[in-house]
Amino acid sequence: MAKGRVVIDVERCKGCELCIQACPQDVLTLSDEFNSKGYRPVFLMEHENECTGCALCAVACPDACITVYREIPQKKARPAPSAAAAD
Amino acid sequence: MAKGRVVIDVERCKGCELCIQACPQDVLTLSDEFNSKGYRPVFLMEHENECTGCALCAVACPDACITVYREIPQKKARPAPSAAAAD
Amino acid sequence: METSIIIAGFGGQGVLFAGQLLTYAGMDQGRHVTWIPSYGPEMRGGTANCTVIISDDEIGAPTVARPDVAVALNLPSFEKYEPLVKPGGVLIVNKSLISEQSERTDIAIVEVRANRIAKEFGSVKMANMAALGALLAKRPLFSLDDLLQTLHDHLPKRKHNLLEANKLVLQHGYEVGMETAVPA
Amino acid sequence: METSIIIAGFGGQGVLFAGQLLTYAGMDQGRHVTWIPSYGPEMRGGTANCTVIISDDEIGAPTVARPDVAVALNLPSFEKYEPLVKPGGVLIVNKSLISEQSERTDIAIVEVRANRIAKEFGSVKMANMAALGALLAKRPLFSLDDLLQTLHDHLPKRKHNLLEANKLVLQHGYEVGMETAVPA
Amino acid sequence: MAKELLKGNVAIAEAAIRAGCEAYFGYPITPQTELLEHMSKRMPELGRTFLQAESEVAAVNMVYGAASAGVRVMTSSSSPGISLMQEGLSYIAGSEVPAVFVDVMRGGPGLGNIQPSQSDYNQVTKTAGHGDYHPIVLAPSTIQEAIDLMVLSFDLADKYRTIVFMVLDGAIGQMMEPAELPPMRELPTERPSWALTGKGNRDKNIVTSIRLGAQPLADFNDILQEKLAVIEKNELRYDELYTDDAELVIVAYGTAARVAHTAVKRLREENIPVGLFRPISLWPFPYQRLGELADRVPTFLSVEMNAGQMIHDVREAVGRDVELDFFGRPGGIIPLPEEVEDKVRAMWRQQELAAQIN
Amino acid sequence: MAKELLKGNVAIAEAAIRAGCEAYFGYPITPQTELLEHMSKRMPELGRTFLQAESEVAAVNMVYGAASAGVRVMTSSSSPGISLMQEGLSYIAGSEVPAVFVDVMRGGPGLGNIQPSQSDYNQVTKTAGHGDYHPIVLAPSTIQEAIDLMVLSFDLADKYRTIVFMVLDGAIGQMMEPAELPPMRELPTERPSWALTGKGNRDKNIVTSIRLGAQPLADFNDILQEKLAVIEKNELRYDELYTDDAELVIVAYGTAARVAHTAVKRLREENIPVGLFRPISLWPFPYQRLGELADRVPTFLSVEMNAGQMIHDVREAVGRDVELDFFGRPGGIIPLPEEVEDKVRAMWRQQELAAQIN
Amino acid sequence: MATLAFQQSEDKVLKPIEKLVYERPHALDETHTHYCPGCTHGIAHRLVAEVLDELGVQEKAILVAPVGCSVLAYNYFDVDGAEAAHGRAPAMATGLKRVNPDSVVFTYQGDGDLASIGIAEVIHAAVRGEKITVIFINNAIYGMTGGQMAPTTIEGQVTTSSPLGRDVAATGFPMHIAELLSGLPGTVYSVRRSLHDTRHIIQAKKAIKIAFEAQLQGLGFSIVELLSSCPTNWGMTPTDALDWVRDSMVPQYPLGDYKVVDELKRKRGRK
Amino acid sequence: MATLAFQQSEDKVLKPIEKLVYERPHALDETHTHYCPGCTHGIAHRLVAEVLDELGVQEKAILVAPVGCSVLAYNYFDVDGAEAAHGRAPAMATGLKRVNPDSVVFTYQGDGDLASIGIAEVIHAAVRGEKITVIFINNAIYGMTGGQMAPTTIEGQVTTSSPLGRDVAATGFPMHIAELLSGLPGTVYSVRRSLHDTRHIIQAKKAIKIAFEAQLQGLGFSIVELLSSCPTNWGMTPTDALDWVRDSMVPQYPLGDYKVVDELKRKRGRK
Ligand SMILES: Cc1ncc(C[n+]2csc(CCOP(=O)(O)OP(=O)(O)O)c2C)c(N)n1
Ligand SMILES: Cc1ncc(C[n+]2csc(CCOP(=O)(O)OP(=O)(O)O)c2C)c(N)n1
Ligand code: SF4
Ligand code: SF4
Ligand code: SF4
Ligand code: SF4
Ligand code: SF4
Ligand code: SF4
Ligand SMILES: [Mg+2]
Ligand SMILES: [Mg+2]
Repeated sequence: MAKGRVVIDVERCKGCELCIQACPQDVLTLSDEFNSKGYRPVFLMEHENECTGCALCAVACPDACITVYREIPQKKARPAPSAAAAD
Repeated sequence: MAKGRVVIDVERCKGCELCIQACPQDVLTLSDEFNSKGYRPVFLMEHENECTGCALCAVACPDACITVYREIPQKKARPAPSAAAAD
Repeated sequence: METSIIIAGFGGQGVLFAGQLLTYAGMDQGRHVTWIPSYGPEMRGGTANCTVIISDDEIGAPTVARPDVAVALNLPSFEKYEPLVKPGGVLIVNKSLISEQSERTDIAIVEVRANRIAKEFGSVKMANMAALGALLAKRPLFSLDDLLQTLHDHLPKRKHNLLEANKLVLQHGYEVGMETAVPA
Repeated sequence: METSIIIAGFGGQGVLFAGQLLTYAGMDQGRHVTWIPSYGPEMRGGTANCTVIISDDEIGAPTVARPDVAVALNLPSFEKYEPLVKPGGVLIVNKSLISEQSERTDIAIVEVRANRIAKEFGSVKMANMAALGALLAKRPLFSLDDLLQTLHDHLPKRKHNLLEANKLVLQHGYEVGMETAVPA
Repeated sequence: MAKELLKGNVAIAEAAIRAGCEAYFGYPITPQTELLEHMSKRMPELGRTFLQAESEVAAVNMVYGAASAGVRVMTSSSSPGISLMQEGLSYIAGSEVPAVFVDVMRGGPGLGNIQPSQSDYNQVTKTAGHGDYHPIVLAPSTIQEAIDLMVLSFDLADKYRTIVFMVLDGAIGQMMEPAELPPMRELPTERPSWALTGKGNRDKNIVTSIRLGAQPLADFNDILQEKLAVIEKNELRYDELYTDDAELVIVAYGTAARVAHTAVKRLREENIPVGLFRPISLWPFPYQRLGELADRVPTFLSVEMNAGQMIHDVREAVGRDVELDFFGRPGGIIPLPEEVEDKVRAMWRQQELAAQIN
Repeated sequence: MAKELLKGNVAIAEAAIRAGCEAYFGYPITPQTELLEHMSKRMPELGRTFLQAESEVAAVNMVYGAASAGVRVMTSSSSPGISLMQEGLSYIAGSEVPAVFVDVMRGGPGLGNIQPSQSDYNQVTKTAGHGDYHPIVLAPSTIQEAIDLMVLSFDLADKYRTIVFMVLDGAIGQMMEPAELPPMRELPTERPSWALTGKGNRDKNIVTSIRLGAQPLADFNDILQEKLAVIEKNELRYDELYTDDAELVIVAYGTAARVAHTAVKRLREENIPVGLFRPISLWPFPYQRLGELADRVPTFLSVEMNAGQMIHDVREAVGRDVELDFFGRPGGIIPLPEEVEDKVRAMWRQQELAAQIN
Repeated sequence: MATLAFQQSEDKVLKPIEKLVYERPHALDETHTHYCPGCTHGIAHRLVAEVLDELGVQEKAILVAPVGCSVLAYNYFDVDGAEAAHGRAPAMATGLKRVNPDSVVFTYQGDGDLASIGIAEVIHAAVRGEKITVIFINNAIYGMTGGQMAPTTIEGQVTTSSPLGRDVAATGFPMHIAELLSGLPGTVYSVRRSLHDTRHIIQAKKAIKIAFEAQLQGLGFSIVELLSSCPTNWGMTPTDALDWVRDSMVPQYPLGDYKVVDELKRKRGRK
Repeated sequence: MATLAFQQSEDKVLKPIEKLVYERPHALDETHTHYCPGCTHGIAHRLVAEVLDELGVQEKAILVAPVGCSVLAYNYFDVDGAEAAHGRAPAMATGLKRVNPDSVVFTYQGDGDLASIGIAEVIHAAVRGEKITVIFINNAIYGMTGGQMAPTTIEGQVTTSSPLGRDVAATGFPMHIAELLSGLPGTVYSVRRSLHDTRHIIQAKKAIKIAFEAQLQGLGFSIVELLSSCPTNWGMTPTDALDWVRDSMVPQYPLGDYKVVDELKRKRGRK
């Protein structure tokens, strides 16, 4: 399985859950907190780490707040310096 | 052939000739005179006397100015007192 | 000086063109002119008329209640305009279609067999020209030659073959007009 | 005597109903009343508010620039109306959603944890009632009992199972209001 | 019946029903949609006609149809929708069938917004559509008055075979006030003699606005103008407050009049001799009464929720020699009493100053 | 160029083309159809846009579209068609794109007839559609003036980004007079900066009439009103005849003014001191100049081809203290000079009588 | 103008052994029409009147006339009549029918009126299955205003607003109304007929009758499109104009039944 | 209201071995939309923007927005934009396109806007084969005015103006716009798609692309009808609303290609 990652524009997100519904990996969930518009935005449960970068969440999102990345499968893969890990 | 007769409302007639065109017996023609509206109305050339009362002229007339009669074929036909003849 | 002319008849009698011809002639002579038609659904098979004004001054109202000159090419027009012509005015009557006679004595009346004259020279469609000729005879707004020139200038090119015939009809009408005696 | 009240919050916080309840209560007490909502597309997910006027006389303008009483159920409402309350007026602040504090000393301010109180008695949807209770404590337009009666009379029948809970929330809000000291 | 707390739009709809409205055709538009929605619920219940039209153009022509059948019929809309009805209105006027329109005005021009406004004053009073006529235009300023005028609208429409408009702004449509609804009227069992119902045994009836000849149309217009003159005489309605001793009179209608009312009461407390003149019928406009006031009052102020439309009628009424000023908020803003007060105070100071100088 | 004998409708169409009209959208209606027909022939010849719209509603919105693209665009219609354009007009006004309209008015209300009339005075001058604005309204009374004002219409529309209406009655549309057409203008090679053409490398442009908030719409209206005030100052147009010493002034425009002109000339021959005031811009209306006249002239007469519409503006201008009477023929009748003369004579006798008594 | 010498008066000719084969329908008024000579508007009027007579519904019929040459149609029928705004007849008819459910309401509309400015109203009347009957006169032109292009003007046809002939690329394609409306579920009967000769006229009448029957049975919206002539604006004699209908219009506008709901088919079958 | 603690900022995460799989299309503006949470108007916007990006026509695109919830659509696209009167977008687009023949003009319209008040304008744009593209949002309701019945409201559906559920006998039958417009010769592409799940969203985008290609090739009028949701006025959660689209709307409004002219089929084939 490819490994992917999504970035949510949380201020734009309205917490409609359509991406959650669309995600085949079930790795998206609503935040408990509100954004400044009063919505609870979605976030990627990074600890699950099973996002495939399939972008179906982005396809479903009415507010175009999801950017999707996918790791490039490399012959000689060296472990990527993960930004999340550096966090 | 049945024998028929048509009566034209000459004041209503606009001389469009559609009845003339429609008549299979060719017994209608335009008058040389004008009616009060300035039209030359149609009349039945009675001397031809070949009207069958088929009413196609009436079917074609845009101004509903034609009344059509047909003689009733009678077993014991006695010669009808023709109005035209009486004229 | 301002002259108002109403020309009236059935649609198809060339009423509007006759009016335009007068208007062009007036314009070509440097006068102020207006031409205005009646318009409307009643044109459909009904009567048509137009009002022409030829004036030395700027023209105000383009319509008139009582014309100086009326040209009646058919009976309804005669009935309508005969009583309206201003005293001292001119009424041209198309005798070919109008058997009634005016009893007015305060206007100049010219009866002209316009249809017949026109037919003589080729086509009944030129009846309007016969009437115009008669008009000019009684109200010389401009010379017959001027009108002929205008006809030449404004008749569509494709109709120039008819010029000569029109000219003759005009002239004939003019003569009828000249010959008609006018009541005091 | 005329009292103007603005109740404001998110759509869904029961702002309009809270206003209507006050209006009904005023009417039931024989006073003149008006209720007017803000309306428009900005309602969609945005804020809602309504203005209630309760008066002994005929009421002219149904909207006010500066209310006698404001109830702010969320932060944007607080920010908008806190500065506008008339000196000597009352501001009810839903402390559950508004952490900011007013620095005004010329009005009575009641901070009430409306969401929490409402939740305690069953549903956060009754936060509006907690705020109304606090309002009545500081501006006794009518007695709490009168308001309860009005609630009983105007709450749709199918919601009467919620009457008791609403009553408790109102009372609780009222107590918070009574306990809040008012600056001179 | 006792007073109930009623929302303007709903109260109007229910009042129309009780006044005997048998058919409603309309198209949704804020801020009058609750009126249509109330009709959609109530009319079928009562076995009457409710139909959501495909557009305001269709709605006005459906109204025209039902009106031609001699039933009490109405529609409601808001400014852009009323613009779309102009042709149909003119046809209805030209055929003299009775019909009732409610216009809950909003901010313009164009799509503008849906906030309360008085932007249609000209469009409804000056001649709705082409040709020479005026609908009767009534402008309530409370919900009770809206109810009462709604009933009156149907009666006047029938009486004069004319269009009656009730115009209000979004504020009156949206607000709630205690008011009393009229009792439910019985529906008439017969249609008027001119109504289209199928000719049966009588001669055929025709409803049309065509008069192809100039003279027939002129004659019709003369008759129409005579009727309008009668209406102008009989159907003037207005209200006055403190005008007896006022030296400055505010002219305002609808919500603007309510705002002015508050301002006037407060200004009187300051001893500023201000009064309020409130036209209730915008057409016919009370020119004469305002003229009488102008004989005595030196200063007028037109307060409107627009950029100044009625002010032209006020000017026509009061003449050139009195002071006439304007205070208005176009674009969907309800003016505040304080703003009106400030304006009046400034005018009053000016006037006192002028008085001192003279 | 030399004078030609031109029919009003055709002259106007050709003048528009020469003024740089790049697009025409319209729907046939008597008595302006020759205008559309001329466009249908000429515009494609010139590689410009002609489209017969499916209705006047579509036509005005096509105009709105082409105007948004920054080209010179026009439509033409007659009274019922103009009624159907009211919503679109209001949108165009609300988005401040320039557009030109020709209204060849006919008799109303309703279908009425197709005879010459001035039945749309209110509908075009008072605010075309809902909201607070006025199009510039120009009223020619000769064909030459129609040509000149047609060219001016496009220039004013562009200059102020506004709607310009040229209104005439069927008589001017149908009549022929000698007149001179202007030379053919070059079309501009660039579109205005605000025009919708595809954003290319610039920031996007938006053409809209929405301002959802009350304050933004109020602000827009304030800007609009300021613009209208500038137009009121700059674009007043009128004509006077014998007004210097007149003691009775006729106010009339269009064909009515021509009729009045004839009447005035004849009445002067009778030594009746009558003058003619002819507004050319109906909006802005020359209130002030008429007011100045009213300072001196005791009696006015409004002559219109309707039942009395402009007379309200005249009254507003001249005040309550002068005599103001009306002579009009609604329904498609062109009044006769004789009728106007009779009216004036009667008024004059009255006035002389009054002078004797006082 | 001389009046006629050979006036044939009824009284002279009534003979007991003759039967009346055709007479002017009762549902027509006595008023003379203003139509041009040979204009098929007159034929369409007559057919409708004959059908009203045959169905015995003259007394409950209400006509809604359009704006177009038939603007005065209410003068020519002896039934209650209204005059709608241009294109809005179906909306007006809706208002009339909704409050007069027992009446027989029909509109009579030209192609400019129905297909151009009034397409919205007729479509929505059909969408609603409004129980009205529409008689639609397709003469490929705006007759009344003097011969401008209509939505039904055929490709290449010269009109006063398509002086070089209709260019479909710029001005659009001829509209097929009977087909278009047949696609709407509220439509129960939508057919096209022609008036270009007696055979077709007789067929047209049959269709008109079914269309009214559909209304009488409360089934829904019915429309009969009639290919018609406008000799005046086409610049033809009446007879040439009918030939043009046959030769140029019929190929463009195929005659036929585009929708006949089963209930109507069954009824027809039983007869 | 607390702001978020877990803001994921771009800079922290850009890694060379990752590729960008999906990003917000350039043809969308940065402005946040005012649409309700989960409203599919947003999805439709995004798809159109993606297509404009892919075709490289953002710079020559002109949007004509409707009156309806998407009234402010011009704020959300980064293209030239106009706001039409209710229902008149196709007429306005016609005006724009005729004088800007090289631009890409599209309308975006709701079902109240297009199918109800604006049916005449869209039909005539199609009749003329106007070279514009129409994106038609069918959400079976009037969203903006608070949930009244639309021409596309399905039988029995409760709305604020059909409180007992739509009674088709009284109020008419649901309108099938893609089918209706496919019958007009000027239409070169007319299809219906749905936005109720990702598979259908992807199909919808393909259709939108073809519709724009039809315009770019100058073929004629193209329209894509999109079955959409209005969670707010339907009183459902966004996800339930999509289920309702699938379960109640799709059966009423069959998805499919109602018209694809050969030129477009060939083009598609070659790709
Ligand atoms: C709103 C409006 N627009 C335009 C007209 C002008 N007009 C009158 S009839 C007509 C067209 C008539 O054509 P059609 O419907 O085909 O009927 P026909 O005369 O051919 O029978 C037009 C455009 C009008 N009266 N009203
Ligand atoms: C002439 C006119 N009539 C009515 C309205 C009110 N109105 C605004 S949006 C709308 C309907 C919108 O519904 P739809 O087109 O389905 O769009 P949605 O909101 O569902 O996306 C209506 C009736 C208006 N603005 N203008
Ligand atoms: S990219 Fe695919 S797997 Fe990752 S969150 Fe989105 S839908 Fe889920
Ligand atoms: S689909 Fe978009 S708006 Fe909805 S919850 Fe997911 S990220 Fe947020
Ligand atoms: S009835 Fe038949 S035969 Fe007789 S005139 Fe008429 S068409 Fe000819
Ligand atoms: S068809 Fe009728 S109108 Fe025409 S010529 Fe024959 S009788 Fe006369
Ligand atoms: S103009 Fe044409 S459609 Fe009209 S009456 Fe004459 S022939 Fe018939
Ligand atoms: S009301 Fe409906 S259509 Fe409008 S934004 Fe909200 S969910 Fe979308
Ligand atoms: Mg036609
Ligand atoms: Mg919708």
